[in-house]
Amino acid sequence: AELANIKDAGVINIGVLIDFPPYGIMNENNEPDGYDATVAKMFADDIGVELNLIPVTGPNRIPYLLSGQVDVLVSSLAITPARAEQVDFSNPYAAIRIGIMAEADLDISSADDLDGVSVAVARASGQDATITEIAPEGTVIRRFDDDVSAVQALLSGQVQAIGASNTVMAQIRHVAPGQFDEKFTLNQFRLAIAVTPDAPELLAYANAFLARVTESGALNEVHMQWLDEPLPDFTE
Amino acid sequence: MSSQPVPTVQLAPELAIEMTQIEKWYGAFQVLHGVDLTVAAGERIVICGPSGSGKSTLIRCINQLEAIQKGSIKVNGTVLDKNAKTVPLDIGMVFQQFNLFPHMTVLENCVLGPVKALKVSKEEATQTAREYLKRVRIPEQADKYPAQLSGGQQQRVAIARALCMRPRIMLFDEPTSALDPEMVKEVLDTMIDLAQDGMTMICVTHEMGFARAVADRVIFMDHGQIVEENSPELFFGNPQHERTKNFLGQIA
Amino acid sequence: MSSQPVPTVQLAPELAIEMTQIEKWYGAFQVLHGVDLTVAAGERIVICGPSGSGKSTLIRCINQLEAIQKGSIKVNGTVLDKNAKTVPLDIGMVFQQFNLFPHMTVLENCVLGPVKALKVSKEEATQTAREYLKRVRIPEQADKYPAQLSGGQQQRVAIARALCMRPRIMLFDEPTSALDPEMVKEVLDTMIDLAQDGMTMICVTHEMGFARAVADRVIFMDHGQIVEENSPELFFGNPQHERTKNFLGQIA
Amino acid sequence: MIREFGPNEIIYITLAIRYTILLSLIAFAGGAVGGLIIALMRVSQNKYRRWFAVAFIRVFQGTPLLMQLFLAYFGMAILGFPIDPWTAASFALILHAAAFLGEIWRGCIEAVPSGQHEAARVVGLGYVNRMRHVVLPQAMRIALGPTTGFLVQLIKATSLASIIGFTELTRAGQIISNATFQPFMVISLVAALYFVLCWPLSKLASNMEHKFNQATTR
Amino acid sequence: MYDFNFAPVFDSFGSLLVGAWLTVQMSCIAMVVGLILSIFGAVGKTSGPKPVRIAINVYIEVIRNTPFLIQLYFFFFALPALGLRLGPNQAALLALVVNFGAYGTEIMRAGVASVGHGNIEAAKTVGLNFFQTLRYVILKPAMRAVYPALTSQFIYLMLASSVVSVISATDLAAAGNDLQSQTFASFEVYIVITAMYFAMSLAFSGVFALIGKYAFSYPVNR
Ligand SMILES: Nc1ncnc2c1ncn2[C@@H]1O[C@H](COP(=O)(O)OP(=O)(O)OP(=O)(O)O)[C@@H](O)[C@H]1O
Ligand SMILES: Nc1ncnc2c1ncn2[C@@H]1O[C@H](COP(=O)(O)OP(=O)(O)OP(=O)(O)O)[C@@H](O)[C@H]1O
Ligand SMILES: [Mg+2]
Ligand SMILES: [Mg+2]
Repeated sequence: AELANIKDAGVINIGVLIDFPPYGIMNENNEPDGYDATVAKMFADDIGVELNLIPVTGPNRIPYLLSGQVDVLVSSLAITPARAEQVDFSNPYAAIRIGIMAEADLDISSADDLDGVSVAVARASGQDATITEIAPEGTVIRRFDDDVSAVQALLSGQVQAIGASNTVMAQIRHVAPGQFDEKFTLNQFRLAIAVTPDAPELLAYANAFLARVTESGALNEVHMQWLDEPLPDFTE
Repeated sequence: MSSQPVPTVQLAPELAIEMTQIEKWYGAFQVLHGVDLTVAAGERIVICGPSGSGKSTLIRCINQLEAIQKGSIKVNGTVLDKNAKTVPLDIGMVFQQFNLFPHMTVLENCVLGPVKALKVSKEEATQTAREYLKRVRIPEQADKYPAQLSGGQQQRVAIARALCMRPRIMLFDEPTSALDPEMVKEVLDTMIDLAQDGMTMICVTHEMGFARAVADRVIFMDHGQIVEENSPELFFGNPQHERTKNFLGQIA
Repeated sequence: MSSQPVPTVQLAPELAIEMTQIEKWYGAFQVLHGVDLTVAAGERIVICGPSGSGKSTLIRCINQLEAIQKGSIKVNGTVLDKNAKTVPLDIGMVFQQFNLFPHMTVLENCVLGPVKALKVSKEEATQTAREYLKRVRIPEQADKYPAQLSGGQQQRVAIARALCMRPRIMLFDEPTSALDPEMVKEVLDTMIDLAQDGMTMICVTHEMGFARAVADRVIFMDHGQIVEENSPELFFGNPQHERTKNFLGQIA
Repeated sequence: MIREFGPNEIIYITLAIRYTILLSLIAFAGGAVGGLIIALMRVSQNKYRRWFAVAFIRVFQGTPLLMQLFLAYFGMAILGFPIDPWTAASFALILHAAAFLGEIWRGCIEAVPSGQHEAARVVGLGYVNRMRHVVLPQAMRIALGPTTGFLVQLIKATSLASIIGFTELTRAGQIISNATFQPFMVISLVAALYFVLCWPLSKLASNMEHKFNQATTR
Repeated sequence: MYDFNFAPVFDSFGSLLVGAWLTVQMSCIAMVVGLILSIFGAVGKTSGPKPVRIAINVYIEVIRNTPFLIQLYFFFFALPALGLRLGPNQAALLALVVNFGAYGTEIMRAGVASVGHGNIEAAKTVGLNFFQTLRYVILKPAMRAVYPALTSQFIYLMLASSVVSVISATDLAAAGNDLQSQTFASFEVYIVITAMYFAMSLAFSGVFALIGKYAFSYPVNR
């Protein structure tokens, strides 16, 4: 919906993930929370409307946006050219690094080494897109509905490797210390707010909002709170 | 009321059923070939004949359970509408397989028609039902379910249920052939009893004892036609047609 | 071969069936109360009696369809094992409801037992089956399915199927009571025909004509006991027991 | 950031059962009404009604419920009729249930012997009275078993509503397993909860079928 | 209003066909194997010794009262811990077999029960043993009696198999999901695969009607 409609309605529907810690989680009160939700909150306050957080999943978040069930996605959506044909991206508000993690004794160091290796990814994620693009013909890509299933496939030995974000890789190290290590970095993704293509004013507003909170340091503070590190520099 | 004409005394016996040139097909198969049958009020008719000869079909046509393709049927002077969806209410019917409603008690079976179709009050219908159950000699079974009764008792409930509609004509389709030998007698006794009341009765049966005892006329059907028609004495004593002789020879 | 003893000529008539003090319960309900019955080879017995008196149960015990709790049964001189899971192969049985296999043609029905149980070759079994079908006068129905036959024809197939096993004893449980009057005759004729062959036959039936024509002995059962036992002439002409008289009065 | 799998998580998953139950109830209540209509149309004398019923049953039995849910929610919205998830889920589940129940009940209505219809006509009952007093009560007895059996399938099928954002039992399990990385604990709990919900119904269904069989085989 | 654009879907239609073919294969194998399982299950449950009956009952109750999705997770993620590692398609197939077996057992049991006791007694009187009776006398009429129930359970199974993509099996729904994540043309993809499922269930209904007509076409009374 366009900015004016949102202001008229007095409420904004924002889609967030709840199964992608720490960007999107379900908190102790069983409400959506995390870095994305906090940014969404700031955004709604900035417009001056009430916030309605709607949990979405990786595979269904774009249908949610395109069908108008949410006005905006702040759901760790990575900017990719294919997606940019469907939705409009704002300037980035976070960045994520995705890499390949595999059994410690597996000898791989680049995409070419993935030949003959089975790799789990979360379907419709940035790592899915990247691996599909760069992995050699012989790579067996196993797509699961979410990160936890992909991780489970790795832990249970159903796959040899996983394509995942740095935060997910941290969790793997936590549950299975020493068993797996990160082999190489696949890609850097910049995460952005997404709106439908027919809402240029909303998009412009989102960019202005991000500029403001970056300038004031508020966004950095939130990033520190959830990720324990400062907001990366997106200009590079 | 007084303006209505006083009914004239009828000279000829009133006709209960008049069937003229009935033809009936199941798809391409013709079951009835131009059957004519006239039944006077109060007359008692037995129909017999080999299996598949069209006996059931004939009596099912009388109460509109089957549509006919040609000919006409008059019941108590009124021509039946070929497209009618309901059956004539003054005809009662008793089936070979009883067809009692298994989810209702005997009394409920008897009361359903009068209350829903004749709009009789529940009390009145119940009272009538109890009378007829007494009549068929099972008043004490009123609150049982059909499955709790013997075959003979079930068939007597079916008769009572039909009577509760106070029909002027009763049709019976082999009412005893689904029964054990011992129970046949119970049901036949009930029917003979009814016959004494002067009710119009058409009965498909092979029970010669019954035919001899109550029938005014016996009709023999074969291949969808009435082949022979006579008083019971002459019919059994001196059958005319070869086919009838054969048939009687076999069921004896 | 020559070392085996030469079979001795039997002086007393060979016994086909010897039942001694049979007792049978269904749960707590006793159906048979110490029944004794001896049938000579070639003898033809008719069993009658009211519904529920245990007629079916008695003959089902003979071919092990029901287990007995007390007493013993000898068939052709061999004592039946109470725990056997299979039925004795030299006893054929014809049921009231025919029980033909609906998914097989008439011929397949007849051939199944001989081929699978007796290990006869398919050709031989087929030939035998065709002979018996001729015998029961329906050779032309061999390739039809049971549902395409009349009741009388179905029952004759059932008889042929039993005969194909070449049994020495045939049991019939009310083989005609599920039939239309006309078809009863067909089946009875077939059975009378078989009786002329000298096959041992035990038949539960209420067909007096049949009993008169072929039975060597008529047995009347009531409440799980054999009440009366006599030649057909004496049984029908001069019944001894009150219960028998009553019963005959009602089925007549 | 990893949550422990503790009492809070167990409560969260267990409470999600209310959506499963609510969705099942909606589907069943709506499906019962729709199914009765479809069943009656399916046995109707009027051939257009029969055709409609057949087409309806074919379509909704012939496509996955998952796709029906997706198209009802997102599809309606992109066609310009945005609807909330409750409406969409109710729509899809009710149509799904109506198709299945319609087909089950048609069989039960047809299982009532034609002699019953005839006897009812002979005592003068019209269509409505015949259905209401004679046919449907008997069909209902036959239907109880298979209907309860279908209800069990329906309860499990409501898990597909998570695709349009319902945090019912299955989805709650996924969320917690994502947060705790303890999928086995979560799956066992979810399976146990479904079992607790469904098993009594299955038992009921088989008991009733058993009873009915005994009643009909004398 | 949304602009429908089916071009990317039809460009990759081949991948959907590959997925559909796998769905057909898995469903058919699951049906055949599951049916054999059902027949033995039904016989075991009707006339097996008590421990067998109890085991079959537990199997049926557990499978029928838990979601298929959870059964899938179990076969894919938990079986490796027990030493059996199956690929995603194999695990999906096994789950389908086990699932169909449970429903099929109950259906076949009704079929076996519908074969008149008289027929079984008649089989005894012509000397057939237990297995011969089962094979020659019971099986065909039993299958005929429950054929509609079996075929609709099969269609239900085929449609339910659309969730096997959660364990990365590569069926039609998975092919659709992958295509969707590449093109983001979600609605177009969903519409097309829904139509494909519909076509498959119609085709199967047709095939079953044909099989029924030839395999179970003997005439019956009434
Ligand atoms: N619904 C039907 N469709 C086609 N043919 C039928 C139908 N009902 C009866 N018939 C045929 O019509 C003929 C007459 O049937 P009907 O039931 O009237 O015979 P019936 O004289 O009553 O025989 P029975 O003594 O066996 O009851 C039979 O050949 C039968 O096969
Ligand atoms: N499986 C069973 N369980 C309990 N009681 C049974 C069973 N089978 C038969 N009975 C009872 O055993 C008694 C004898 O039955 P049986 O069938 O032998 O009688 P019958 O003389 O053949 O009667 P009919 O002429 O009706 O065939 C009956 O009272 C019947 O109710
Ligand atoms: Mg008739
Ligand atoms: Mg008997």
